[in-house]
Amino acid sequence: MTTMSTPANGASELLDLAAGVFLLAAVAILWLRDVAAQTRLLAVQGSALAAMAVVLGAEQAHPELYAVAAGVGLLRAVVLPALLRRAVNARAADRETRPLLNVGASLLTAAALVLLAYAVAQPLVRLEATAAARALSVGLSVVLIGLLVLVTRRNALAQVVGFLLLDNGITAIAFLAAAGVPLLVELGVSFDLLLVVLVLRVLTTRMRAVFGSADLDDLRELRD
Amino acid sequence: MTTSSVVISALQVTLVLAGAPLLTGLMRQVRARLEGRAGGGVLQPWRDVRKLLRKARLDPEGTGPAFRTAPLIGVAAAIMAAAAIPLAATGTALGSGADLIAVIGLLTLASAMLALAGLDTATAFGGMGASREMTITALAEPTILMAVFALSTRIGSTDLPAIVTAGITDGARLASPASLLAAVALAVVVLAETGRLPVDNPATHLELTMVHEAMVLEYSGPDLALVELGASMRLAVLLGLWASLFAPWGIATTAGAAAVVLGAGVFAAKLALLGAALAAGEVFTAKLRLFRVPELLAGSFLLAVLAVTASFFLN
Amino acid sequence: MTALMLLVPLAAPLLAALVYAVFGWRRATAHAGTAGAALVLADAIALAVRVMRRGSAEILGGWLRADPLAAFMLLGIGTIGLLACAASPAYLAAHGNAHDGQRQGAREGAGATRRYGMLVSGFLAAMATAVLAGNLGLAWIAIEATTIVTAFLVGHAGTRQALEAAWKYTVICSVGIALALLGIIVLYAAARHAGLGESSALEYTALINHARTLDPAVTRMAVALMILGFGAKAGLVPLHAWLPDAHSQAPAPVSALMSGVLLPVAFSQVLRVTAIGNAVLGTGFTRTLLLIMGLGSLALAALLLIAQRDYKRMLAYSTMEHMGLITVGAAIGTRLALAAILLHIAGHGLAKAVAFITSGHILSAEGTTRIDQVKALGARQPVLAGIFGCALLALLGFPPFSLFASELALARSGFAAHLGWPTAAAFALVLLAFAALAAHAARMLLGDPDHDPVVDARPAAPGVLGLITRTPLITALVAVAVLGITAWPISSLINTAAQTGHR
Amino acid sequence: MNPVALGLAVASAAGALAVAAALLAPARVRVALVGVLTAVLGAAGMAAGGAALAGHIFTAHVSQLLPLAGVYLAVDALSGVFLSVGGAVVLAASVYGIGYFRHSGHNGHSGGNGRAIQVLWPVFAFSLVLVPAAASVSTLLVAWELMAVSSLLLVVSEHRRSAQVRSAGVWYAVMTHLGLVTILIGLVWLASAARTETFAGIAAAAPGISPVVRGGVFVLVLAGFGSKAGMVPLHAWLPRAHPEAPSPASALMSAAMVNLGVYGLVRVGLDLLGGGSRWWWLLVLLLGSLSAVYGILQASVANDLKRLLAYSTVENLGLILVGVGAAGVFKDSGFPVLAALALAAALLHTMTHAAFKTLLFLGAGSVLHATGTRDLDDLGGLRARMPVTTGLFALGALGAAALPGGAGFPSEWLLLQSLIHGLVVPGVTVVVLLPVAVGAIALSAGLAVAAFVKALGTGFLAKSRTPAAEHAHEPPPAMLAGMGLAALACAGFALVPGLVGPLLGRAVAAAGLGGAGADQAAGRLSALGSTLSPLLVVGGALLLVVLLRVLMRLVARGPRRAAPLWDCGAGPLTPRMEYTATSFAEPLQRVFDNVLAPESDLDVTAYTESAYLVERVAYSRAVPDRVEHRLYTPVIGAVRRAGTASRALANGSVHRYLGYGFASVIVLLLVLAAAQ
Repeated sequence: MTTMSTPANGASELLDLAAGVFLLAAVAILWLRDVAAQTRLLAVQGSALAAMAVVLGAEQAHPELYAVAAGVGLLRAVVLPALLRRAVNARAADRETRPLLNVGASLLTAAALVLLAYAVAQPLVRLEATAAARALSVGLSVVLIGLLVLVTRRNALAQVVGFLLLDNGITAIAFLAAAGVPLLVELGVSFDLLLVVLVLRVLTTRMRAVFGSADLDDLRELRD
Repeated sequence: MTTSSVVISALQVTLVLAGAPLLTGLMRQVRARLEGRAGGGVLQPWRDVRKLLRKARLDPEGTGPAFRTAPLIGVAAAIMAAAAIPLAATGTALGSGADLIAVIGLLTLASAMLALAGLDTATAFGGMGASREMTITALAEPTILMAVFALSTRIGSTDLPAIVTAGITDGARLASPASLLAAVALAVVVLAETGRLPVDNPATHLELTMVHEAMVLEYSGPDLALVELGASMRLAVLLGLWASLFAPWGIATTAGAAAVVLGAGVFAAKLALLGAALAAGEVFTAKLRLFRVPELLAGSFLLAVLAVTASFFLN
Repeated sequence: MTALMLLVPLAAPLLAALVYAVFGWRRATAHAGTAGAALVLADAIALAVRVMRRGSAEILGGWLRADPLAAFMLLGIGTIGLLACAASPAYLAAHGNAHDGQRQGAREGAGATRRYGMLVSGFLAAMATAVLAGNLGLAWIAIEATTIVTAFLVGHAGTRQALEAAWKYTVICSVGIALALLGIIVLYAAARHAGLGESSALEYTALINHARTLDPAVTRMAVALMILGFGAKAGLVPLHAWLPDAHSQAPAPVSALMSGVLLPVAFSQVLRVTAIGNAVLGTGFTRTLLLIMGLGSLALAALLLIAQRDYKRMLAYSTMEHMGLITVGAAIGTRLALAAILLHIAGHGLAKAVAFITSGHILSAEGTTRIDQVKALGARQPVLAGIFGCALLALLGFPPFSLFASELALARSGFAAHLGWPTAAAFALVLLAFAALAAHAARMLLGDPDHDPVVDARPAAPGVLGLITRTPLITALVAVAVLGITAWPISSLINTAAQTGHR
Repeated sequence: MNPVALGLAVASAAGALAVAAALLAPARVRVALVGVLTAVLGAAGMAAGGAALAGHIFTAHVSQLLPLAGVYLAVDALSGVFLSVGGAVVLAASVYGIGYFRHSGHNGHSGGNGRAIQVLWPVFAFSLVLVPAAASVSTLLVAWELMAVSSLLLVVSEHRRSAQVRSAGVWYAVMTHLGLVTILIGLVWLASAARTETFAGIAAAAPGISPVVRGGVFVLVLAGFGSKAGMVPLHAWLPRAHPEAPSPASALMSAAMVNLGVYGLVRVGLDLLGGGSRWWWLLVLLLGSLSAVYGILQASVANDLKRLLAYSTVENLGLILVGVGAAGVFKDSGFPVLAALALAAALLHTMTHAAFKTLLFLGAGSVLHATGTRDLDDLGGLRARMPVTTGLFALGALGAAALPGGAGFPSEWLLLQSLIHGLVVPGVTVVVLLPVAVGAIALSAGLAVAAFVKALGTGFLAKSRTPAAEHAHEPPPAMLAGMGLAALACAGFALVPGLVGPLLGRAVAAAGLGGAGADQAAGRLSALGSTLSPLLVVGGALLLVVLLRVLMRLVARGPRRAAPLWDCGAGPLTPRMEYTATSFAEPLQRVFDNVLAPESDLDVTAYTESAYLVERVAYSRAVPDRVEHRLYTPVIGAVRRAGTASRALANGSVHRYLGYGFASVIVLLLVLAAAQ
């Protein structure tokens, strides 16, 4: 991402930094197999997202963006990771069995996905010639990485982490492309996200009670 | 249905009714002579009929109306055919009402009724005869209709008087390959329909070989007389049909009394000649195995198809 | 007055949910949900009449909007909601005790039925909001709410398989819906770039009016993602796999609601998005995408119906087949095609709801969902088999029922729009599914019970369908037959609804 | 109000009343009430058909019915033929049904007087009247499917009797739906090419449509309507469904429903598409001949009575298709007189076949009702205990064998005339195909005689082979009345077919073969040089039989005395020694064994102690439907294999399901990226 030399580029540099941290957190989650570590990285990514919102608010002089950034930061950096960490109990069984795709292959796929995201985001980037627009491909690649995690991880909680990655990516695109969706919609979306995570957590605990472990390979009885 | 046509038909019917047993007697006599035997004389069939008519009428137990009416329908069909086919003269009464297909249909109805009578007797012979007769009739049907197809295409109709008059007027047509092929095909069918050698041996009562005889095994007395009479009339009518289709000389085309009488005489002579030739032929042929008969009939069907294509391509 | 009409469909079920929350599920409150659904139906009829006479109604600054399509869908929610809630008490009575044993004691059982009542009414409210939503954002939130609400309904039985179905349902639907959200945000960006105001950037009417100014490449991406996302909730191919699992494990009234109403409601969003896509990009893009998804769903459903062993999954795949056919109709897109698919949605919703509710009764009578273990039902349970048979006849597309008329109109519109080959392929696949469904239904319903070892072993269950449980089912079937003969009551509504969405 | 409209109005009113009676009337009187009302429906339909044949034309449009399409009705002389035939068959079968359904509770199951069957009966009858009256693609398809569903439910109504009923029902449902889908696609394609849905509009726009479209539409329509008319490759459902249905229903299906396949083909092929190109009709001619021979071959070796009659339907419909095909060929090569003659022959054969097939199926129903079995090998000797049924069945068999005196003879004779005079038409293919068709008709006529002699002989004559046949009894009067009506029609067609001539002339004109040839299609056919007056032939023969009987009574001495049968001196003859249907057909089966490919297997079970001591020998022989083995079984096997293989698509793993979504998103994004 080339940086322009005008005084305002200070803000765009900050934005690029936040986007970089945002993407790296996603790649790190892909790299690690331990769910507890992954929840911490989610918190980092949530705060990077909030930072991005603040920088955008400052650059485009949208006062209410600060409130939204605070809300998003609170939800995605603090509440959701906390929910997940409490769900991960101490037993080793929930660490992470061998994922469907080994780490090396998944990292290579992640690279390919980032390139694809870059190619696909071109029309969006051409829409607004701002730094935020250029960072859009980061949001899209985090969405694709989230999908990859969802598809390849055997542990139920790892799938929830993948889902949260997917959602963080989508909210990032919302901020970068159009400085956030209307407040009411953003509120509704976040509330729904919270409820989904709560539902998945309840299901995971009940799954542990019934199946003995949160391994998704036990869920094979419903077949044709 | 003019009076002259009724007279012609009546003449033909009486001729066939009286002449048929004589024809059978003549054929048996020729065959006896050729085999060095004295033979029972030409009038022997009439003597048999008289003897049988004097016997008491018996109903085999368990048989129903089908058994009793079959002989009657056999004779009735033969009489109707005799009244329709232009044997002595072309102006027959039924000529307009019944064409070639109807006549053959009547004769098939007669053989079907006989098969039903055979089945009605509830004996193994009756069933066996009926089953074989029906198989042969079913396989002979295509040949007859293809022959009819060959004869009637150029004239444009299947009416018997029309076909015969066409035969009489231009004699050359009779020698055409189409006509010859049709003649041979129909000859085979006549043998099959009337149960003569090589399809079926009329003289035998050997269980495994008989077809027509097996169906009529249970008949006795007057019924047997009727059956024999029907069979011989059927033979006479079919030979007459063959003769008038392929050797129509001498058949009266006008309604004049002299021409009709002459026609009748010529018809009787032709019938006697054909009968004798058939009998002579039978002395030298043996009966075909039952499941080789379909090949014979398939061969005749092929000849009939060749007749059709010949009649279409060559003229 | 219109404000009231638009709010009642949301408020009535929520009120019923509140009643369950406070008083729990007792004999007195058992039919609160039915009352809520009846209110929704009454309001829907009034709303439909008003919309027909005075056009679309809008309140709360465009957040809630009732156009003919919305009124039609609300009618569906009302009728099938009424049908499902009326059947719930009988279902819970028959199944409540059967499954309590596996979970901890009666207290938990009472809690479960109370939660069942609340969630079903909440489900109706969420679907009503989704239909009446004026803008894409609110529609998305409402549809995500339906997923959350039904997650526990699918897991209501508490068995291992119900839990597995709930997990798969929640994960797959949420992923699908997240893709739709991505599409909405991209469209929002394009709209904002085109100069629409923050509040009106997600409203259907505003988007269609300003269609010319939206950037085509961005809108193509947004529309594709939204069709894929909402298609997942409508049971269409790429993310369809939750459908058979959820329907086979959920309680019968809930699967009736899901098949009869939830899928068409999600599909109504696909219709709205296609309308926007056509306004901006022309018909080519959406037609190919919908054709691929429609024919894909049809093919998959037909293939998986052939060797099917579970009759609830069989009904679920039959739903997928009909949704595939409806998607092909949407791909054709002419006015006749849209009218046909709306009639098809009405007919299929009612018939499938009756089929699922009777399958619930069959499960409680026979104790198994396997097709080969249900033998000679026609001889042993004549009434139950009769209703189930009639519902299947309707689903197979036989005349007196409306599905035949709509499939016929679909075929005519397909060929008229020069889409001969895809329509022919679609009907060939419908034939394959017909053959499979007919064979399975015959194996279940026909035959003689006297000399079947499997059947004799099972205790002779009493006549399951009492008078009160079977009258709503029979009236629903008669309604589908009346729709098939005259379609008088809703034909004008269908035609105007089709008017708005067509090319 | 023109008579056709009046007829149809009365028919629909009677139908509605019958359905109401079936639902509301008490069980005791329900069967009689529904039977009478449906008979009124049939009579009204017949009257409407007759009026249409007499020249009245009727059209109507009801837009409120059938959503998104509207109902168009139109009755001209061509639909008049099928309306009157359908109505007559409904009349006879309903009268018969009153007796059949009241007593039809075989061994304890609730028989035909159940409310469901009584509702379906008038609905099926009404759909038979509705199909010929339809005048738009949608109305025809709705009436077609209404006929399909009501007949399907009637076929499976006796599902408690045996497992075959269920498999027959599934076969019937799937084959009928296959037919519907082909007709639907064909006609809707035609309607979209003609940009209108009504038949009148399509007929007007047909010349403008490109030959490729017309060819494609014709092939689809031929497949759809051909499958309903039992054309050979698509006939497999007919010998399975007809025997399993209750007898009045199989009479309706065999004598009225299959004709509507021919009606569809004539209406779309000759009337709407205006004849089209010659290869269409040569194809119909060829498939018709194939059906005729194959159908009657299977009938001659079948030993289930109703299966024999079902295959005979395949044969007769094959003959009708030969007539229609010949008409198309002659019309295309510019011989209107011959075309009119061929189509008149086909329509006459439709009428005569309806008459004798109704009589035969009702007769078979009485046998089933009396003995509880349809297998000819277990029957025999019914003549003694069921004389009236045997006599009526004999009349029907005579008609089916197409011998003089039978109803089938005049129409088959007319068909042969039209083919024989067809050699005048130039063109090599015609010259080759016409003799093949004549050969096929001739062989099928011969085999028909053998098949029906077998049916009548082994089934009704001789002695009873099983106790069931022993205790047979005459059916109730209502059933005899139904069969009497059908017998009346058979006798009428056998003696005076000429009366129907002018009516057929008008029907042929309505089918687009107008002009000079139309009025000569009368029975007397003087213009073409071949005349047939069945009255003369049959009357003469009967007269002679009576004369001979009187003569014999005069000549004979003493009364007829019973005498024992000739048993070669071996001991009393038992019924087990009789020829059964299987043994009767054995020579035919041996002659045609490479066509029929009978399957026979012999398994010998030896004692466990020693392989040389045989404990039990089991021999079984069956004549399967060859077309079914070669064409249908592989297809069904492939579909079943595909079904089991596709199960892997839903193997229960969440990752696989999410993988579908992930892969489709990737593909979508790639497509979008490439699209810029």
